[in-house]
Amino acid sequence: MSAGLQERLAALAAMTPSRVRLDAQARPLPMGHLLSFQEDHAAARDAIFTAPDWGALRTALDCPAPLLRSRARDRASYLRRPDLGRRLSHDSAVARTEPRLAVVIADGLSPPAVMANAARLMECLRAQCPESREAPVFLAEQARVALGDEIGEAAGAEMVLMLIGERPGLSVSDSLGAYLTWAPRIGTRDSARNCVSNIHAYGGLSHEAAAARIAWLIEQAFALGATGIALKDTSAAQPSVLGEAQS
Amino acid sequence: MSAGLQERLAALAAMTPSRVRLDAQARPLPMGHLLSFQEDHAAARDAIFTAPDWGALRTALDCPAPLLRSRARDRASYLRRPDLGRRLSHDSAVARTEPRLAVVIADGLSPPAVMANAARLMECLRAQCPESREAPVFLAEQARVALGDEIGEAAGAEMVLMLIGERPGLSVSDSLGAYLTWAPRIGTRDSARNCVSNIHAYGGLSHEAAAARIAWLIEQAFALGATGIALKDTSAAQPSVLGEAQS
Amino acid sequence: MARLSATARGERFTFRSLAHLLAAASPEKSGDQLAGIGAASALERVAARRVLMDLPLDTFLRETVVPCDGDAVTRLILESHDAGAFVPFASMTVGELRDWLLSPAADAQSLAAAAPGFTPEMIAAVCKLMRNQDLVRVARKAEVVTRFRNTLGRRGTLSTRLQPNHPADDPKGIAVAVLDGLFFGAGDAVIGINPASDNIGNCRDLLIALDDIRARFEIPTQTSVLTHVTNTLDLFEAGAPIDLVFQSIAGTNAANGGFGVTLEVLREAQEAALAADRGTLGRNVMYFETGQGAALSADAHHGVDQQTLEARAYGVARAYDPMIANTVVGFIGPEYLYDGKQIIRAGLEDHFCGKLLGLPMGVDVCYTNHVQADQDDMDTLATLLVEAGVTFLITVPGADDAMLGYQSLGFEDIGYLREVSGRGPAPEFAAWLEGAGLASGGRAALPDPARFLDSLGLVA
Amino acid sequence: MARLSATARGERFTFRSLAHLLAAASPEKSGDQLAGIGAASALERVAARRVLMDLPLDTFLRETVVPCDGDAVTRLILESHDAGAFVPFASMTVGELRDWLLSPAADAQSLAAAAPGFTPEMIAAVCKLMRNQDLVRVARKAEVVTRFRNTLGRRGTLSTRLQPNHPADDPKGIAVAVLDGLFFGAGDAVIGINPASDNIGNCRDLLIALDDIRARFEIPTQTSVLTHVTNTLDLFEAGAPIDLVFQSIAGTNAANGGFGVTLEVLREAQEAALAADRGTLGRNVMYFETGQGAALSADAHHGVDQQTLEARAYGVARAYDPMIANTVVGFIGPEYLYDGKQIIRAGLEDHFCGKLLGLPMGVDVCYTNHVQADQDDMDTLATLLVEAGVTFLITVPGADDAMLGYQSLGFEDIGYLREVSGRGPAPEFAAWLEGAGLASGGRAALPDPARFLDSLGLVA
Ligand code: B12
Ligand code: B12
Repeated sequence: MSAGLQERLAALAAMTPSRVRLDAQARPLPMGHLLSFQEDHAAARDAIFTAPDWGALRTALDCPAPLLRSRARDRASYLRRPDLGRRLSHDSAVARTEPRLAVVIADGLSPPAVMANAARLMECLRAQCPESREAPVFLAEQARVALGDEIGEAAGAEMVLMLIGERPGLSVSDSLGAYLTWAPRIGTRDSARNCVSNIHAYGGLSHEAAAARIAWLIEQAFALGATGIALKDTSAAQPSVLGEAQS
Repeated sequence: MSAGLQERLAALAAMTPSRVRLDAQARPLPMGHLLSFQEDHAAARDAIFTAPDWGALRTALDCPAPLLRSRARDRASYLRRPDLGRRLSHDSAVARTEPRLAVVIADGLSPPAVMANAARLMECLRAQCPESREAPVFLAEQARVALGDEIGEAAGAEMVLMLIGERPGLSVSDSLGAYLTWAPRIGTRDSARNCVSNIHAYGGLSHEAAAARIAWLIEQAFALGATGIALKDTSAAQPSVLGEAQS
Repeated sequence: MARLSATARGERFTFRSLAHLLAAASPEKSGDQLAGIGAASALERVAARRVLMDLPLDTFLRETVVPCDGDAVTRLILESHDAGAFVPFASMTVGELRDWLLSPAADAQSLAAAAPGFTPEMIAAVCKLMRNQDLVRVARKAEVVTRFRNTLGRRGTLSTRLQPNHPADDPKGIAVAVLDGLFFGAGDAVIGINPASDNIGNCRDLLIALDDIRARFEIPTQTSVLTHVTNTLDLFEAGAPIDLVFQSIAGTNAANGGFGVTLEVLREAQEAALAADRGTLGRNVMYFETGQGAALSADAHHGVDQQTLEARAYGVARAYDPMIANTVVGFIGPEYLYDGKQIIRAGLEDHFCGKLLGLPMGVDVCYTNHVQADQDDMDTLATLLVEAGVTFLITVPGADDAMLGYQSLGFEDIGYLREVSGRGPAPEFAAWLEGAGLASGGRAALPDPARFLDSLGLVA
Repeated sequence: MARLSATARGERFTFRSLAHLLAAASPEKSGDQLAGIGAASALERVAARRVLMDLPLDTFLRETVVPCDGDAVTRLILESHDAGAFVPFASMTVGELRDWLLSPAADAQSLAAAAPGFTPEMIAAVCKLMRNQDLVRVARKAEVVTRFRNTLGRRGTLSTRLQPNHPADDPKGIAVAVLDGLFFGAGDAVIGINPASDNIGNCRDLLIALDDIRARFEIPTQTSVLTHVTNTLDLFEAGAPIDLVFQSIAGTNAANGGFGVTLEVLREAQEAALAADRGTLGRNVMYFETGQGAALSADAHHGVDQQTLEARAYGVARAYDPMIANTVVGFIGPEYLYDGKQIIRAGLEDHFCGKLLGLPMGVDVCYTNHVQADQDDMDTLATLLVEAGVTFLITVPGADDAMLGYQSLGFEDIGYLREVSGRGPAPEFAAWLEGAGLASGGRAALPDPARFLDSLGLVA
């Protein structure tokens, strides 16, 4: 293969965070790649078990943010018992302030995702979305997406926005997901939510773009009185373009 | 296939405790056989975790038999840490009576094997082997074969006989093994012991035959001043014949 | 209802319903334990299998595990049951069906003829009686062939989905990943993107980009953007180039509700795709994904074990003559399949059940980072599945999906699998690879990749 | 010594010796943890593999993992190393050897030529860099052919040891089990009994009984009674009919001492067997069994990991041109291989290492009741091994050895494996089965079993 081609292929590989090799000879995986894979696997597994630093997050958020816990006591039970991660621990107290929007920031499967992205995303969101400025913020530990339903219901919120650590991948172990649920109630179906995912700084959705997308969805949801499959994302914003703008 | 042949084959199958099918058509395993296999697997696994009833055994043995423990605290640690099962717990006290022979009866991997066979085997042995009548008897919990070395050494015994539960099989989950070690010392090699195995009532070595074999080995060991590969079992006794005599 | 009880080691076990029986007869799965329906002991499992073995197959036509009432999936299963095809099995027990499947009487032809006569529950039941070797041995005898722009499922072939996901849906990044896969001969089952965003305009762009690559190089394959079926319906309206309609489905009406789909919406989408008439060789236009645990995750399992519900999802799938269907077996996490062993077992079960129910069954051999598994387990499962005659496997660059956060097979793995099995891609695709001078089955050869790059517009 | 250190995720790991490095690079095994030498974290394991990858192969010729001093196994390995065969690899690193093995350059011929140039430690090292798929992919390219009364190891064959053990060594019970196995076409690698008792007269009776069956039906196979080699020497003296001399061996001198064997005794036994000259087609007269963990169990592991020691046992074995050798992989218990996953991995490792070192390698696909494994794991391992071209597998009636207290493969399992792989028994044995009208490869046919019964003297 010509050196020029080799270079072009290398430049192409930089266009995606995926582990492309662009090997025209289709050879077996080189040893070095295999070991990086194993290294990243170890790191991704560690990410799941990293404890969140709620204090630091609260400081960065710059607003009161009470910590709530799910019924899953520890990581082991969280992993095997999603049902417990969807319910508030019995001693949790959520003030019923009946806000239009409540925000929950939850560890999910990647506490590092929350530490890396939640505060910055909230900042961008507050800049673009008026409701989010007034919204009470809750922190939630050992939480699943559906924990937001119980929190939102208890707070008497019209809508809940859950920012949660997505399960860590090999390339990106701190990606944040946002889930928006209208009229949150225990037992709400996933089809009644909208999702904005892959919010992170490694070729994912930038904080600005994600905030724009979420703000658009919030606005539409209030107009429609619904989230989920009834609310189609027909916004103009092209995440790919926005994603590129960031890097 | 003729009915006569079928019957003959069935009769042949009774000649071995093995799961022979004698299927001249070489068909896949019938479902019923597969389920019996799974059933027996469950039972064999349970046997490992059955607690020995040392009190009942002591009564049956009709002699003082202090209980010693290895350094393995429980079954889980016994299974993963054979090194602990080979050493006496720190609080064990073995009286140094310097007997010619010491007998250790140990749970090993099958406590039920000990309960089913040890007392009867000792009875037969005492009938045939004078040294065994004088021998102090120890019970040992969470024990490996080599634990007998430390016990024998502590007691100052010339030779130690270990009766121990062999790992449970699918067909037989309470089979006893006997290991004879001359000049027991911590660190004795297995090649320096003799073994009489498969002592049980399901087509294995009968208690009488096993006792005869062990008595022969004990006698030879005293004469030779050694056990292990130096001591070949050239006794006339045919275990197969003796095994048959029993059933 | 028949009295459902049997003994094991002298202990008597009684099962209160067909669903309870099936759950207790299942191999250990963390999901069934989570649902509180798994066997409490190995002996209970043996007893349940004893009952199952002697249970007449037609019991499943008379008794349902999820009541008809309010469950459209159950109704679909019963209504689409082909009584004629069932005749040879009408007086068999589940155990006798197992014996028949293992016998030479069960071959490609008789299995194909029987498929419409089997309900998902019958196949789930017999699956529980089978060891891993049986699941391999029987599945490999079945042959399910489908066509759109190529022919999948012929004996001797091993196809692949090329999955070029990108965390921000960047079309260039996606094109690079497609190229990566083509180098390894991947992509004959489908080139299919999971879009990171559900934005409709974004999905349209991706559909166009994929179709453009496919058309420009005249690749005899089909493309798909795996957005929600209701989005796909909007995209049809918008005139986007849609080959295969994708949707995740599950085995109960309520679980499908959790996914936001109904059988009617699926039919509507299938009709739209048929109307688009983009296939050149055949009219299989749907693509379904499933996976044990999805129903429980949506709290919609009705006390039925996850393997039985998975088979019911296949009951849904086959009603739409899909081009491809696959279980994403290790995708969700340890709460349903705890470790490599459970994933391997489930992968073999799903493939077996899908094939026996007549589906062009593929598997996403995969695991997440919160499960106890690694690439060795995937190597094991993939090798077993190829031995079992799997229709297709999912492949991503470097075995790592940077968007979905999980690990599947890498493109290279297909080189290995084709080398050891001697199987090749779909015939039309194989011919195209040959013609394009592209790699085939791990054996190298790209005379002029530069030409490719240029025409892809991939200027670095 | 080269500085053995590397980083993973920014953390630096240093390894104090080759042995430490090899242990840290090994996949997780309970035995290495028991010995306190396994990697403490997944990252340490990655770092160790990084070092290993760049380590020159010839390091193993200059540095030993078990000192020569006092270890006859190390001396044997170094003295029997064929420098000529090593030439093509002399400047390779372990990682480069891995690449070469996966490349088309490594084929049956080049692998056979290379084998005497590889030391066990080199092969153990490269094994640690390989995934399960690599172990399958490479091993299947190797071909090792041996001969006694038949020819084992030819491509396309899958042989079996027929293991007819009886808890009281009853010759009739044993004959029944032999018949059971012959019905399924088992027994071409060897018909070999583990005697329950070490009584010399008893062993002699068993040898005569086996030889009688073999000779009476002119079965082109070899027999063996797996008593201690020193007993076998006595039995030679006594004129017993001994085909293959059996012995368990391990990878260090001290471990072999724990087994009561020396290299000299093995040589003596080999010479006795050669002198007996009972083979008709060839002069491979030894049978060895091994298994990861045996050295540690004898407290004779010298801080070396169990997989490396296992490869060293093969270094011993190959010095005696054995007819067959096999690892009894899941035989000992959870202290060395904790569960099905570890057993599967070890089985593939052992087979790979044995084959690459030039051994006619078989596997006893087995587990005990104190380990976390079941028949599904065995199905998985057996299927993988057949894909990997295993020379032979051990089979017992109904998969249950009633004397040794463990589960191996059943005779039926060979029917499955031959069906899916298309492999058959050794050619001479296949012809005999045909002639005898006995089952072959799971496909039935015994026109007159009564004749067999009569001539076996098996009157019920
Ligand atoms: C796991 C997963 C699933 C699982 C969820 C089951 C489970 N127990 O986890 C399964 C396989 C069932 C699934 C299904 C679907 N998923 Co999904 N899923 C994911 C994934 C890979 C990880 C999610 C995660 O880490 N959550 C964090 C943990 C802590 O939350 P959790 O409470 O344990 O899990 C809940 C959420 O994951 C939620 N969820 C999962 N998927 C989706 C999708 C939507 C639209 C919503 C609202 C919620 C939702 O359901 C779970 C149970 O309540 C993400 C990708 C990513 N990088 O995040 C895609 C992702 C969220 N899913 C996606 C899609 C499109 C779907 C489907 C709609 C596909 C289809 N066409 O049918 C279906 C239906 C979902 C539904 N229930 O309505 C998209 C969403 C795109 C978007 N921006 O809207 C994502 C981003 C992947 C993608 N790009 O394709 N999914
Ligand atoms: C497991 C096992 C082994 C393992 C032991 C390693 C281990 N960590 O467990 C391995 C594979 C290494 C092994 C090797 C051999 N074994 Co072994 N082994 C067994 C088996 C299947 C189970 C033993 C058991 O349950 N022990 C109880 C547990 C609680 O004890 P433990 O302390 O955990 O384990 C110790 C004993 O098992 C002992 N041991 C194991 N085998 C032997 C053999 C002899 C002769 C002696 C003295 C001790 C001994 O060594 C272990 C470590 O200290 C028995 C069959 C049976 N049904 O019992 C055959 C058995 C005891 N072994 C037997 C033989 C012949 C051998 C070999 C001599 C074979 C050979 N030709 O090389 C070798 C060498 C043994 C030695 N060390 O000298 C025969 C003994 C026949 C006899 N009456 O003398 C038996 C009965 C099986 C048989 N019939 O073939 N064995």
